Amino acid sequence: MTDITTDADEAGFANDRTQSNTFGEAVRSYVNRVRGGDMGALPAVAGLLVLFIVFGLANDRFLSALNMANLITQAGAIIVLAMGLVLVLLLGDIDLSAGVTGGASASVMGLLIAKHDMPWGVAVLGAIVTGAVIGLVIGVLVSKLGIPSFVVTLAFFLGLQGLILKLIGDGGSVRVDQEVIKGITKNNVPVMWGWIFAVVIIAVFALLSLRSHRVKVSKGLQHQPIAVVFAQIGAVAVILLVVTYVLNLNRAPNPGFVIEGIPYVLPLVIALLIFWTFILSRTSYGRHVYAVGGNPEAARRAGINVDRIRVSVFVLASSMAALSGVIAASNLGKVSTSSGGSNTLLYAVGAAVIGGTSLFGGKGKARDAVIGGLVIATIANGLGLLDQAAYINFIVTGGVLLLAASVDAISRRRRSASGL
Amino acid sequence: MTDITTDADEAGFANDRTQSNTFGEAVRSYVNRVRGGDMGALPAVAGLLVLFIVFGLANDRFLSALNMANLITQAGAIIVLAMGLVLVLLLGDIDLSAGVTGGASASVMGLLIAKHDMPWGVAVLGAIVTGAVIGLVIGVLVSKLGIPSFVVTLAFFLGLQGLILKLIGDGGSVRVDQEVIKGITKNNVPVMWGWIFAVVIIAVFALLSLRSHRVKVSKGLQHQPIAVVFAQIGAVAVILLVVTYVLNLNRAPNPGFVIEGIPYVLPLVIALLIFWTFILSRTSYGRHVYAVGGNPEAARRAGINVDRIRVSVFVLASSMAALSGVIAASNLGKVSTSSGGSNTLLYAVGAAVIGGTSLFGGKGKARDAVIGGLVIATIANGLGLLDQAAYINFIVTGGVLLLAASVDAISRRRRSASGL
Amino acid sequence: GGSDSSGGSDGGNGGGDKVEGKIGVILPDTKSSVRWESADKPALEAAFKAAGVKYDVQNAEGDADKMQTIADGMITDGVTVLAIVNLDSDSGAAIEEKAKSQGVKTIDYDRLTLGGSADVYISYDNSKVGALQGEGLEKCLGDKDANIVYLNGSPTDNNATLFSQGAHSILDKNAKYKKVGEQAVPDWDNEQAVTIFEQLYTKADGKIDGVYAANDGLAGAVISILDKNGQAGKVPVTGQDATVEGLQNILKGDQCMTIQKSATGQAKALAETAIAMVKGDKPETTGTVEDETGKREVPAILLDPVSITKDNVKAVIDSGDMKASDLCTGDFAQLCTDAGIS
Amino acid sequence: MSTTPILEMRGINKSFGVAHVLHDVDLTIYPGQVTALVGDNGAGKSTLVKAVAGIYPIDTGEYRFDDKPVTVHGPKDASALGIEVVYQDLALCENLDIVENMFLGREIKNGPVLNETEMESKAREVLKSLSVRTVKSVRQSVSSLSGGQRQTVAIAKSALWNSKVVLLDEPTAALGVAQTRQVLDLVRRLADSGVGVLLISHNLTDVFEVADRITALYLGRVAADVATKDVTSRQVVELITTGTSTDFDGAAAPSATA
Amino acid sequence: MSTTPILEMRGINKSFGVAHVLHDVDLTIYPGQVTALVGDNGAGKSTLVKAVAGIYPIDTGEYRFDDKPVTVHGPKDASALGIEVVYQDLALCENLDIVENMFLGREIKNGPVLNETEMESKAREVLKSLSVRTVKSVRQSVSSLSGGQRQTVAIAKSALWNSKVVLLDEPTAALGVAQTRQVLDLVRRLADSGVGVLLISHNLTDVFEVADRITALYLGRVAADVATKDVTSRQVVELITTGTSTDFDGAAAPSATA
Ligand SMILES: Nc1ncnc2c1ncn2[C@@H]1O[C@H](COP(=O)(O)OP(=O)(O)OP(=O)(O)O)[C@@H](O)[C@H]1O
Ligand SMILES: Nc1ncnc2c1ncn2[C@@H]1O[C@H](COP(=O)(O)OP(=O)(O)OP(=O)(O)O)[C@@H](O)[C@H]1O
Ligand SMILES: [Mg+2]
Ligand SMILES: [Mg+2]
Repeated sequence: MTDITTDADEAGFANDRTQSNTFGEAVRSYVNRVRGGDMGALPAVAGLLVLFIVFGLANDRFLSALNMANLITQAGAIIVLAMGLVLVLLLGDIDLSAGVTGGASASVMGLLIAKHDMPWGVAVLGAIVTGAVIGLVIGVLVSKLGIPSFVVTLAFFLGLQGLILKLIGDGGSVRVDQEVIKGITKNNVPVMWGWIFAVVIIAVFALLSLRSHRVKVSKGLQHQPIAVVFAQIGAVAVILLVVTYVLNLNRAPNPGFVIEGIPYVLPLVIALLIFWTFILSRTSYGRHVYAVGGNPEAARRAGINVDRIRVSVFVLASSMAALSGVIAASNLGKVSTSSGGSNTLLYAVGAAVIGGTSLFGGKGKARDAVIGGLVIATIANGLGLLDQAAYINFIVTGGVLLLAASVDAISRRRRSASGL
Repeated sequence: MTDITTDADEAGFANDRTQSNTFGEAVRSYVNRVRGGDMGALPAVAGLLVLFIVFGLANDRFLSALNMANLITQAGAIIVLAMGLVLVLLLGDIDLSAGVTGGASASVMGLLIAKHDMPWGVAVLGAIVTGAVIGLVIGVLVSKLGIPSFVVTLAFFLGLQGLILKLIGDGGSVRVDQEVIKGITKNNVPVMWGWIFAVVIIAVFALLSLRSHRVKVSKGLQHQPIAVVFAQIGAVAVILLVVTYVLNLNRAPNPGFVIEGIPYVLPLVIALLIFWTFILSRTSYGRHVYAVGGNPEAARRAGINVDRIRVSVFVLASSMAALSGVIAASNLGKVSTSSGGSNTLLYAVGAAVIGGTSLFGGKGKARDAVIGGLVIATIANGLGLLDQAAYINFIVTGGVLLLAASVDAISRRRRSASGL
Repeated sequence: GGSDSSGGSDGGNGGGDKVEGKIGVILPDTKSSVRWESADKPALEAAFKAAGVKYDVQNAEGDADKMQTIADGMITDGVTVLAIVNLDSDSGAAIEEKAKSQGVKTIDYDRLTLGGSADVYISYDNSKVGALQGEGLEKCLGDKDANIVYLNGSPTDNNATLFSQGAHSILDKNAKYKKVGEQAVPDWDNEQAVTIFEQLYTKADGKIDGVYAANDGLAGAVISILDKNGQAGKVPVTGQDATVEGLQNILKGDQCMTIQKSATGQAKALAETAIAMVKGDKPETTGTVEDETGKREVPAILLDPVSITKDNVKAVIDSGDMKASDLCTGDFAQLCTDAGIS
Repeated sequence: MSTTPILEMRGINKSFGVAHVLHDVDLTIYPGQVTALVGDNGAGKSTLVKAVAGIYPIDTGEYRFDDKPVTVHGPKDASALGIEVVYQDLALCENLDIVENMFLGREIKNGPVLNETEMESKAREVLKSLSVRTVKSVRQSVSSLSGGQRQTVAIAKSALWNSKVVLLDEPTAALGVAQTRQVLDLVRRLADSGVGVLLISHNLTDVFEVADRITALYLGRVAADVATKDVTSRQVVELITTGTSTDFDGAAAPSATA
Repeated sequence: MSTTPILEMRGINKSFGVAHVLHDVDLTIYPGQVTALVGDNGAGKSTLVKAVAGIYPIDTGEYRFDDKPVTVHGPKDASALGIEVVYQDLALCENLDIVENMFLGREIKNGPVLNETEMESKAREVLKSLSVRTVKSVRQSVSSLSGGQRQTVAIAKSALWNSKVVLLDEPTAALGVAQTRQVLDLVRRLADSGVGVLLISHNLTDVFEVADRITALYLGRVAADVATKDVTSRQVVELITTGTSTDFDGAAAPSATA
């Protein structure tokens, strides 16, 4: 019976291990974690890879530089919309009106430019303020009156369609001809600057990672072995450089015409991803959002103003929806009475959920929106290259969505079987 | 300090009171309960009443017998759809595909009649089987693979639209000319039979209530005073008789043509309401549905086969969706490629939620679908009489939805303030 | 599907012995009308196949974003002539601009893209459609006082607005007619149309003498309610698209007229034009149409819509747009025979 | 003391992802006896109980019931064997009332219809025997109950059925003095009627009062499995906190080395 | 004994719908003293604590803090007054880890950024002092903790801050022997440093060990409020179970009739 005590780390508190183990150990423990089902973004990324392989085999244009650039501009709007929705879903709420909020905000922007000759900055600001105000009203109705967010946002989904119709007239549309706004999806970062940005981002990432690692070591806190940190930096560097390289190729299909460089929408999405990841994981605001989503009563007892968090989340989500509306308008070159309607919202929520965000609150990350948004955009993009009848497209879209989600679900099931 | 013991009912178990108190006491305790916020269906009904008053004032045709009959046939499909969704929502799941499941099932029915000359019974059965099979597949994917129901049913929402296009693509719609099926919404119960049914239902209700009361009294269980039982019977009788009377008037606006009697869809809805109320509150199956929705882990530990419950609920909900599709087809006289699409589903879920069903599972009743469905149908019905521009309709629909929901929410808030 | 003859996407410019290049067509949706999938697509594919040209015909399913995505994909895929049925002018213009910037020629099919840069516009005259509907209703009503209800298409669809304006331009002139209700049906949704019309009917206390319904689907919804109130056949209803449903209702006497915009005819025109353009020839046009937004005259091929009533249902079958066997099912066999269709 | 155990777990291992919680654990429950399972917080007691109840699948190990090897795939299997469990985290449905919770999964029916009257009277009876005096009504929703009232409902639920083995995971943690008394009496009564009882408790006074045998877990391993009469309270505390007892007579724990 | 109470509740009434749970309850907490709140299951102890903590609004009654009347609208107000609470139902966020839970609502920041390193080391320190030996990592999610481990986290959370009043609702219910010892020591240490402590427990041995005063609730009414030294354990049991004590010296409970 004497061997039992060896297990106890009597010296320190608990069995809490903080020491850095070797790279090999870290890899083994990661493999163990994955075996145990704790896979993070792995399954969703795997789902995306499967899609890339399938579509890549089905049509060899799919993996061309031109199509990759298309994919990025096509995914932009849904990713940004889904990022806002992740916030709402983190609280366990839903925002059915996010799509049309984007449409309404974009209409405001379009009208400010077309009818009132405002500069693009003012117009975009106008759109975002419109979104924020809509979010404010929704948030107040949900948190102060306690009406379920499903009903409030369903009402706004309808009401805002009316507003859009009123703003731009039955069957009408507003042209978005402003160069900067159209440029978000149409223009590209000059090749040189693309490389510079990529290198700078890699350098900053490396610096921050190494610094944080050093602090943890010196304070004796939990940390990964240094080799893992280097591996992470390496992975980020490779991905960024490859993407930059591909997008910096000339991708114009017709000779005599040059299209090269990273579409502006990509740095925009990356900036938003970094911003929201920072907010959610490194600020107390983000922490409070998770807490309210996980257990609102516990959050309240911890002194968190639950109502204020909820209102703010709706404001932020609707502002993101407005931004998404601007990107969509940029891509379409106009805002129409049907902007943001149809299935936009369902797709965006689906993107967040496929990425790994829970509909029941408390679980989700900004990157879920990016991965899930790419999945959704890839389905439309890939199918578009295949040239099938409409009914086949519907059916295949449904089937592929299911496929992408089931990769994720099956892996998570293993985790729950192992009790995590 | 001696007065303290008087509170304790030392004789029996606990303070549990089973004795019948007087009618006055019962009324007072009801008022107390309502004050405390435990209102049951009261707020949703109040919301409905508000709508009736507003629309009644806005247009004097609104309260006419003709329009009441319109309202009933218009509400039929959404009520039946929402009833199925209540089951799904009770589990904390969602079925985005329910609307198009109805459309797909109705297409099958239409084609069985139009192309294969099947009798109406077989065709309707075919529709319901189609719904059940769809529900089975959804249920299995959700419970066995563990994919979130939002994603599975989003995929089906898309896939089934493809199926409908495929089924009825050539021609764009399938004519539903069968007299019995069209009769569900077009024909009326003969006046005499209407009265007979009403009286029989009242008698049965009275009998059952009194018998259950007697059993409770004799076993010494919790029960209401007899006067309350009589009051309930009276209320049911008055409502049924008034409705029967109004609908038995001749409501045809054009002279020389007689429309009178209860539209067949009403007894159908009432039968479904009774059926589901019975299943949910009086059978162990219903109890298990609530348990799984309230705390799936506790249900599992109690030996309930959670997966089987979940699959069965999706099967039942989709079968109800199929029935709803049949009713919609009856009302429309055809099945079109857009049947069950658009916002059908959002409206039906909204109906259930407005009626009082929770999106988080464990809370809801069949009657919620009826009350909420009436609210939704009343909005469209009342607005239709006002004949306004499209944008106004959108805005007013959203606003009125919000209004109806806030009556409910505010009253529930009071309950939560009092800690219930 | 029609992908079988598209020759694979790897063909590049090497193999084709007849025509180099490829034609892309993007249809708008599956909801506003079934013609896109059931008539245009087969007709186009047949014409392209016959000409031995590579092609790619897709449907944007009512989603402007999706149309942009498809267009991107087609251009990626080496399409040299792109024909679109825009979902609205501005998104169409964006697509055309992008295409032009990559050296792809564009055609506006069925709907003119205001402010666009299409090389040719091929369509039925849409404002004429509404006018024909108005005239048809006028004919069915005859010379008497009449209460008219307007059931327009989707408020977000510009064509619906044009149709309605066309009808009003005729009916508003007649002093005997009185408008007793007018509603737009969101998304052309037939199910909502039932409720909307039932309420207009109730509001007018059943005193309705004629119904302008923007297309056959909406007309069907209207007839369902008229039938319930014993008024079917007594109140004339207009339609559009000459669908099976509409023609059957006409044969039955429940609907007074519909508009045929022969998809096969239009598709044939598109195929000829596109093939010419792929070959580098200048397409033959019948005139020009003014694009007010773009301030230019767009070369156009304008086809004439045909008004169909009980008397000339047969013309639709004769045009090849519809098979008699599709129309004359069940109870309608007899009615077909009566109308001289076999 | 009966010689054949009613339930026996041998060499049980259980991990959650990388956390190895149970190491080669042996557990034996005899009919007619109260076996106490003691151990520090996080020792693995509840995990072991849940493994027995079929909530967690075990990684390796043998599950024997009534001297025959069995496989238990879920709570349903366990309850079919006649095993009743009171979980530490109670597992009640807050949206249901007391009666509904007590009969969940085993409702009494009249044909297809629930027999509410019968369930209500049975529930009232059992609750009465457990000294519940503050519950207003058996039709009260569980969400409005106090901590101790909930625990009582969970215990009452398990006492409703004739079972062969009853596992109680800290059943008296939230109970008042009188209620604790009743539960301890119930435990003794159950054992005396031939049921095999497993009682988890941190209260050694209670353990020494009712238990026939004590199994001590230490960091997921069995530190001792002895008859109550062979050990003192101080020794048990040592076993719990250090996994070993200096002046502990090894011979008294034959199964601990098995 | 200090003469001015740090916290005083007078004539508190609280109903849930029709259920009248607290009747004219008086509660006094003195700085530097441990006041034990005892009572049967469902007596209203937790309700009273939640009323003090601002979780439940009180229907009528006076709330005095530091000899001044105050109004407490929510937990935020209570914690601003310097009141820390360990709830019976713990109220932890299962999706967050131990450190995140302990600092929830009062995160340590470096400018706008969370100072994770500081929080982690502080949390580790406090947990160490509470004899937690089985927790694998302070970065473990709370959902994977055992019952006792969770309770320890909740207690540790309240021990992090310098507060004037600490309310502990059955803090040791799920704890092992050693951990219970640590918590009782903590309670005493807190009181000795001048904090006013309210301890709810069903374990009278613990109560008599650490409490200076005992307030007994019976069916939502105060049955007695006495100094520990003036009563015996048997008397307290009587007060809890019957609301009165036959041979109880009335003079020893001046406030019970107030
Ligand atoms: N789902 C899980 N994932 C990871 N670790 C877990 C999980 N459940 C339990 N553990 C760990 O397993 C160990 C044993 O937990 P268990 O609940 O069995 O303890 P216990 O002996 O019942 O303790 P207590 O007396 O506190 O109830 C603990 O260290 C706990 O952190
Ligand atoms: N939300 C509520 N709605 C209705 N009744 C409630 C509610 N919360 C508590 N009660 C009732 O109030 C009474 C007191 O509950 P409370 O939780 O304060 O008891 P307690 O003294 O803490 O008991 P325990 O020792 O079991 O924790 C109980 O009878 C309980 O049923
Ligand atoms: Mg435990
Ligand atoms: Mg309590």
